[in-house]
Amino acid sequence: MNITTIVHITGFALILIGFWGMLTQKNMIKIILGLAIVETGVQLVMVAFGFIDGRTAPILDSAVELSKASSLIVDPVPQALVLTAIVIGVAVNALMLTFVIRLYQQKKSLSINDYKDLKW
Amino acid sequence: MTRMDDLKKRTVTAPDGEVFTVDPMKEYFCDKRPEVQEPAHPLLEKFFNWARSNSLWVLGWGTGCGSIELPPLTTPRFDMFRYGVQMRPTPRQAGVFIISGYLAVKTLKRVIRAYEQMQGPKYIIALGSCTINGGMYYDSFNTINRLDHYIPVDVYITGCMPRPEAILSGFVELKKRIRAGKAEGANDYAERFDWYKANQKKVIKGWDMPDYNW
Amino acid sequence: MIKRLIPLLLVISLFFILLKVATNVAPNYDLTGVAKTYAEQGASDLGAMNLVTAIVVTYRGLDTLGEVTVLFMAGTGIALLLRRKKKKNDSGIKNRAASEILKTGSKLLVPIITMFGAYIFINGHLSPGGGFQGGAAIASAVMLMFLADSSFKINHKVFVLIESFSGIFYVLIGVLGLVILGADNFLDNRILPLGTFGTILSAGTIPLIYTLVGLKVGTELASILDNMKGELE
Amino acid sequence: MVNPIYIIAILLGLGFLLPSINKAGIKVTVTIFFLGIIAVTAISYQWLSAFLIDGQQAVQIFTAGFKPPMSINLQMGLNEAVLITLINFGALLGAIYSFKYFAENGIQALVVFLLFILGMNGLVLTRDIFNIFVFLEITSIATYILIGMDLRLKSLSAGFKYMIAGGIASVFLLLGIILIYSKTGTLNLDGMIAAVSAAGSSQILFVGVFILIFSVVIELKVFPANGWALDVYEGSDTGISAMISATSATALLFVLYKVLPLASIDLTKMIVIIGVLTFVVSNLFAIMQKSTNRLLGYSSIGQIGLLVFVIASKDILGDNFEKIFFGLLISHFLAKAGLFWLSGIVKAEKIQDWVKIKKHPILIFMFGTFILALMGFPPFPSLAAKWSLVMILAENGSFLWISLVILASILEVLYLFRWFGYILKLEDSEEKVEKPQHQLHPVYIVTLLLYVAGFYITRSFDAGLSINFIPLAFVGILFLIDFLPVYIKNTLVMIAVSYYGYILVPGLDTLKLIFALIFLVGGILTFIPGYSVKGKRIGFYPVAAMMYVGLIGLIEAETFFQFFFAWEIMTAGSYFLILRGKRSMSHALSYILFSAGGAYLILFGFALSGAETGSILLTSLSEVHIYATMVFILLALGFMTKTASIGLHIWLPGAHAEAESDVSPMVSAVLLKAGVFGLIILFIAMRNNDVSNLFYILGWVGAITALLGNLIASFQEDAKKLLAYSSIAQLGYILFALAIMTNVGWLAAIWYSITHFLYKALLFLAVGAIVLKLKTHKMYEMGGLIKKMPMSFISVLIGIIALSGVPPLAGFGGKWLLYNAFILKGWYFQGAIIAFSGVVAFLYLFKLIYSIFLGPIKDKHRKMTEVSVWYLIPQYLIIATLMVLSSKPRMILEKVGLYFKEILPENTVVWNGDAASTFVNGKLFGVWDPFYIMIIVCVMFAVLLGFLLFASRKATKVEMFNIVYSAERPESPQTAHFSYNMFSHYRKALGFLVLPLVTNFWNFITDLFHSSSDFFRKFYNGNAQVYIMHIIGFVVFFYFILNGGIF
Amino acid sequence: MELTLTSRILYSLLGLFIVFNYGLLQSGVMRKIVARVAGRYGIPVYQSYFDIIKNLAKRSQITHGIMFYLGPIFRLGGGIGLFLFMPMIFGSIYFKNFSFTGDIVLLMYFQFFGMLGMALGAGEAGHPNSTIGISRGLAQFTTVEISFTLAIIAIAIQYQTLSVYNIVAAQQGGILHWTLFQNPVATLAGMLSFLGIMRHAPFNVVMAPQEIPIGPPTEYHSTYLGMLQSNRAILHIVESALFMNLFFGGATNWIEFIVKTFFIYFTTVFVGVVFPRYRVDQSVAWFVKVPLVIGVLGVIYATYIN
Repeated sequence: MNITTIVHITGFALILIGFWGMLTQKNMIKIILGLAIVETGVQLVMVAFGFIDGRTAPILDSAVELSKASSLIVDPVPQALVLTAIVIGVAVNALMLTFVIRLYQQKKSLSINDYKDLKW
Repeated sequence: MTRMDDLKKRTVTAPDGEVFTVDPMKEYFCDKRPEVQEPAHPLLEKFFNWARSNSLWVLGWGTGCGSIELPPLTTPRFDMFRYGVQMRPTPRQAGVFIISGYLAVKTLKRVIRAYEQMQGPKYIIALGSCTINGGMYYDSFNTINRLDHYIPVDVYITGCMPRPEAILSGFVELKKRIRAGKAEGANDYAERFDWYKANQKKVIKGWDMPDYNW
Repeated sequence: MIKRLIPLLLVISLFFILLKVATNVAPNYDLTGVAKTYAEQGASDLGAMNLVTAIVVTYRGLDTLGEVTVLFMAGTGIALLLRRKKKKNDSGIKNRAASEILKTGSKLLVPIITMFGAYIFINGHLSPGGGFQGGAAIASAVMLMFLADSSFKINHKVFVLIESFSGIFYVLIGVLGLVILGADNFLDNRILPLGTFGTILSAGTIPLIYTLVGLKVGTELASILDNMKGELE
Repeated sequence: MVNPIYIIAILLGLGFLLPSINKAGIKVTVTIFFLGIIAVTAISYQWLSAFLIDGQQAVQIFTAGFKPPMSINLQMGLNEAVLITLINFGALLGAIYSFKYFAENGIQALVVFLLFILGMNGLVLTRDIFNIFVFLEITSIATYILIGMDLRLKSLSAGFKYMIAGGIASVFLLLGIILIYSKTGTLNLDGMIAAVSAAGSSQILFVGVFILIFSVVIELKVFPANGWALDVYEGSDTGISAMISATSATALLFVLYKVLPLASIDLTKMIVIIGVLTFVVSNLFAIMQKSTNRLLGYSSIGQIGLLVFVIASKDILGDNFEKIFFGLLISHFLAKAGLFWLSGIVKAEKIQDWVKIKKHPILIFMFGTFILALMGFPPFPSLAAKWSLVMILAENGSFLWISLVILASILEVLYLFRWFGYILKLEDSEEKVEKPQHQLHPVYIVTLLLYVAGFYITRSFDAGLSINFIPLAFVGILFLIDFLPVYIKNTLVMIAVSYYGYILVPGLDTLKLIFALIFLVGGILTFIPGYSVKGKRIGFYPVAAMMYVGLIGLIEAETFFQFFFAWEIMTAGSYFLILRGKRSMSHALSYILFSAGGAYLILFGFALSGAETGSILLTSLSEVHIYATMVFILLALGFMTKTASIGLHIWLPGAHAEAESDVSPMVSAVLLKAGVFGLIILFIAMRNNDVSNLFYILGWVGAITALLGNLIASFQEDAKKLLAYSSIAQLGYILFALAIMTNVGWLAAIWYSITHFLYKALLFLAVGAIVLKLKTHKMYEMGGLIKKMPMSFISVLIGIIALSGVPPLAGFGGKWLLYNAFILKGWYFQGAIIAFSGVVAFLYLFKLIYSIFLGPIKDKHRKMTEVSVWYLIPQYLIIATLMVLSSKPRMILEKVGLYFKEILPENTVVWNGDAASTFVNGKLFGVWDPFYIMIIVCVMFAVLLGFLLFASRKATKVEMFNIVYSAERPESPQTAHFSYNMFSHYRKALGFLVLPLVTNFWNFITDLFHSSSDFFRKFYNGNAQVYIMHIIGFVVFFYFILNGGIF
Repeated sequence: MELTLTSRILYSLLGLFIVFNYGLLQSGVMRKIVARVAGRYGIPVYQSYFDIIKNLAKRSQITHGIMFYLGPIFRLGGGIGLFLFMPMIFGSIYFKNFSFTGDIVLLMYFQFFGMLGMALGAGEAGHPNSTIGISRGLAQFTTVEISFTLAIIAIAIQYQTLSVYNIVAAQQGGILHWTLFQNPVATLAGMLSFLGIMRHAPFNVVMAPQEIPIGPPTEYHSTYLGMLQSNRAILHIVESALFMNLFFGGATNWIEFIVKTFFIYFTTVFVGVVFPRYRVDQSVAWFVKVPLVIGVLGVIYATYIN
């Protein structure tokens, strides 16, 4: 059980927990939180995929010899991707919460079951 | 709408919205008077009369109780067919009208209509006493007493009721009259049309027909 | 029962999908593909110590531009969605004043946090961090001020201007790459000299871009906070 | 060339700029906003023209000065250029449509819209998988904001549902990206595709690719993970819905196109299934839909499903993929955008409320254009695309897909045309339609573009090159000059038809000549009554001309595609014509449903044939052997829907009866012959293809059609319905005669075609004119009109004598030929049925002429006058023709016989003078001397008439009640008119033959579809959480199928 | 040897004269026979002459309109036309009439010529009973035609021709060559339809004198009626002759013609006095049962022996 596996499993578990929350919680904010948990899980998994046991961060400072950099650092790409993913996730979550605020103002309810006017 | 109203003037709307009046009495019926039909050339007329006398088509309509005596005529015992007498169901084709017995005013109206719809030359055989003087109904309020005041009769057959034999002899008598060229009832009706009409209108209350039924 | 059963079934099914991934993950032992190229050439190509920054700002600069756009758009959208009616009645509920500790603490901390944020984005190419992180730190300073002082208002005009122009400059820097270096050099950091590896003024436009991003993110997040903090109706 | 990066730069730069120049005022902002969009549109158009005109090669644009996989690269090729031009132009129009709405909501809306465009451009251009994710998020977030910004409950809840779904899709996408990256080490699409195909089987890749592609598919709103999407379409502002349906769907489709090469064959097949399923199910659910925008949403999703199917079938479609994809996409794009915009202008919640545009011909025209384009009617691009799609699918033996695509297309026809029917036929509402100019202009433009695109795209198909667009252009001109008074347009149309005939006729062989004459002469004759109409008769001439263009196109057609193209034009034109009738809504709908169904069967048949022989010529049908039976059945069924054979006939009576008075002869006498023409083409081509059993069956079908048609006609009270059923029966004769497949049989068929054209046109013109004048169809409400309309009476008299087959008129020729044909063929019992039904015709013919003209005249008709002279002129022209043909049929029949002699040498007719005779083993079989018979009958008639007139010269003319009525008189004209239920005794004896089994069957089918639609659409119960379940369930379900089990 | 047109017309008129008189007399004789069977003396055999002359000699006349004329004209035209298009005497160039202009199909459809005209004329008369009669007549006639068609198809199969003249020719050479013996089933079907065509009892509900006073000709009288009667005389003989030609070997001289047509026509009279009248729906249904089956069997038989 190395650290990658632990992070992987944590990530997957968060994904499942998040989905469980999304599927069972009626409160819209909780559903958004569920989605946020899923996102976090995915982000963890992403980072874990770039991780190599025993290596250092992809910063070529004094700890890393430039010529051997490729054998000393972990994969920088997933980290770059996660950065983007996090920012986008934040944006979406903020927007979703905004929608919830506006919805709540109209119906004074946070239950997802109360917003079924559009159907069939 | 009662039957009387059927012939009253009415306002109708055409499909294109035009509103106009319809007068059924004028527009549904031909209101022309009958005319005297001149016989053909005497020789030809004789030939025609011979044929007419041998082809007597009787309107199959029993107007009164006497009509009970007509069906036996078609049986083997009397067999009127051998004289060229046949029944026709429609006045258009019939030449002989048998008024069989008493004639109620109500029936008279129909008789007149049927008679007028027959094509000339046409003949009328009046059957039984009632057609002559009203018979046992002479004082009835709704039975006519004398038929030839209303339509021209060619042959009267007396009796109450006359036997089929008597009717057969009536046919023979009619044949003789036809051959002699005396059976011109249709022309008589046309000539004295006003007189007949007046008589008819006298007894028929609420005359709601055109004056002549073609 | 059934209401729980279906989610359960679905989550179990998802579990099996993820299980398949988990059981097949082989630990990496070496860098492969593009990562290896980055590791080998990144420093010499772009002159940035922080490879993640190199990737974020230059190699995958278009992503970052998009990212900034997303955040900008989220801010704009939230402003749009939470827009207030023109006639605002100020005589509404008075917010309860913050505690003395918070007030004092914030006065102490806000400048430090802001400075720290600025440090993060200015040093983005040298050390962990960058425009987004720095921006977020600055925004947290603004948030602290909101918490400390209920009547605190940000200067919208200034914020908007900062937001706009940092964005525009970012785009312009990208376009400068096209103008100076050629059709394939959008967002190339090499329109400025790469400088000495490992110093602040190195890695071409990366520090500049990260500064702009930092400003932009900071103001945007702050605006979002401002919009979401209430006072509706 | 302007670097496409500038598109991104401009949009982004302006997006960032706009908030800061808020102070400058809304006008400046909006101007800048539009300038930006125009600029990017111009850039994309510049690229498009470079590719199209200068033949430029696709270019790669790198960023940051590095080559992929190190940096992100963009690709600009023809496909991309087309798409971004489409998207940017669509967005420009959308912006024009919506800018006021945006401005009302604040300057931010403009910014978001710019970034929305940016996102879509990026999606199309980028070749980097993670970049796709970023642009996808930009597009999605922009969409969320645009949906929610008006702050209505509807749009907010729809937006929220969309966000949840989008959020799930994006986490799946991220997961997929990282899984694939972990195995391939690159994010560049091209590198990834190469690496995936090189990697062989890897479980992680398997899951990664699956999740990646399914996340894109979910974004594409496929069934069943699309409940949220419908709510979005319904809940959002129409301008936004238009953008979602048109532009962003286009960009997303292209994303699918880009990532699909990653997929394994099995996964691709799965996408194929999902696409078709979406197309079918969406259209099925749509048929019960009443809400305008939701209906459009269903339709959108259906169309996108079809496009997903096309993309996933790319390998099968090969070289034609682009044309098919763009053909369908452009139709969908323009039409759906147009429809949503129109919906926003009309502001009608329910589709029934659209009736308020009834008074606005331009809106109706545009609406019609859009729905026709959606369904794939000519001349729109989707026709050629669908055509090619089916052709290629058939080549690959994908018959199931073809069937499903056809089924869904028919459902689409059902709800779209029903909607169109509502517009034209429901009770007019008082509501006014406001027509804001800035909103209308985009709709005008897309309408125009649809035609332009139709022309160019149809011509880009090999098959489309041969289409003659000039007549269609004439139809277009007619639409433009529709404001002119009737007599000008009428004259113009007649001149055009004559001129077309003048240039067309000399080059035709006998068979085509006959049908060309039927169509052209029929056209001219049936246009003459048009002069009697006052006013403008908006919409009549273009659609009538359209029908005739289609008919003539059939004559000219050499290839399958030309034929099909003409067939669809004709169908559409005739549908609009029929729809003009007062109570024709449901009948026109069933007409178009059957016609469309028939057309699709024809398409299927042609496709099968093409698949086997590889040829596109109509004559190549003769080379079909493997699929001969199928091809024959499909084509025959297709044509028989038009000829209304029994079982497929239920559309005809209503359609023909409820059409306008001068339209009935067009559709009955002329249009039905199109089906006959098709059958003849089919039979000629496939006579030697071992389908003789089918001919035998068709013979029976024809006979039974004839019998039942005539029987049902006898029980009609509606004059035009009676004639319509009579047409069914007459077409039954023709089918029977054709199926005999001997020379004399075909002579009979041709003769019937000609004479039926003449006498049915005559009867429909005469009866139609009377119906028009009397304002009733019911025969028992007519009566006695002979005195008021003697000219019409003579027409009808000649018509019924000709129809009944009584010598000496032309109808007898048909009977005689038919008897000879079926006895020589040995089809005795079918023949007996035909003979019997010929006699049954007397029942309704008598009823027709008696009930209308004889008997007592009704009071309200007493002042009736003769019908318009414009109706009488064609009638008497027809009578003259009939008389000539009756006495001298050799003129035509001999040529026809010779023409068919090479094809069908059996049982020819030998001519001797005017006499026709048939021979068996050298011995005389049958003989017919029409001229002699005509002379004898005429002389006899003249002598007897003379005698009678002399004998009854003194006859008294009497009136209608001078009848012996048991020495009474009738109460009213009605009592003396024995018309209603005239053949009750016949019904008592033979009524069991005319039980409405077929109608019940089709009712059952439609009920089945409607009730299943109503039942299954409850699946979308409006709860966002349930939608989440749908999405996850959708993913796991297909995952397990693909995986072949849980592990 | 071919006749000139003029002489063909003259011979045809002569034939028509013979048929007309024979028809008048024959109907007298038939009625006489019926009367005698009933124990009556009966009408004179020449009664029909009186009736026709009388009708033509009627002095007054009405008309319901121009179509009213068409009834008698078409009716009589139909009878005469049928006569003209039918070969009367086989082997005689004089009484072949104009049969070369058409075949059995022409004759079948020419039957409708009269019916149609009568229907129109009666319709113009405006009497509802006429129309009722017409509707019944047409309805009944449709089903009558089924077995007739089947019988004709059987004959056409058997003799490989539709030409009546050739059909007769094929039956020459002895009594056993008649269709009656060659295909008794088809003959039976044909004769059953003949009952319907002649409209004697049990198929005379069309006229139904007691119910809808004689149906179609209700309004016809005088000259019109005379023409109708003339047609009746001609038509009875011509229809009988048609069946004679089809099933009973035709006739080579007038004697044979008279004998055969007499007996053929007599069958209808015979059936008529034995069976009571059907309602129209009953007769329609009856014709699609028994004669239809027999007709089908006849066709099958003809196919089989051919």
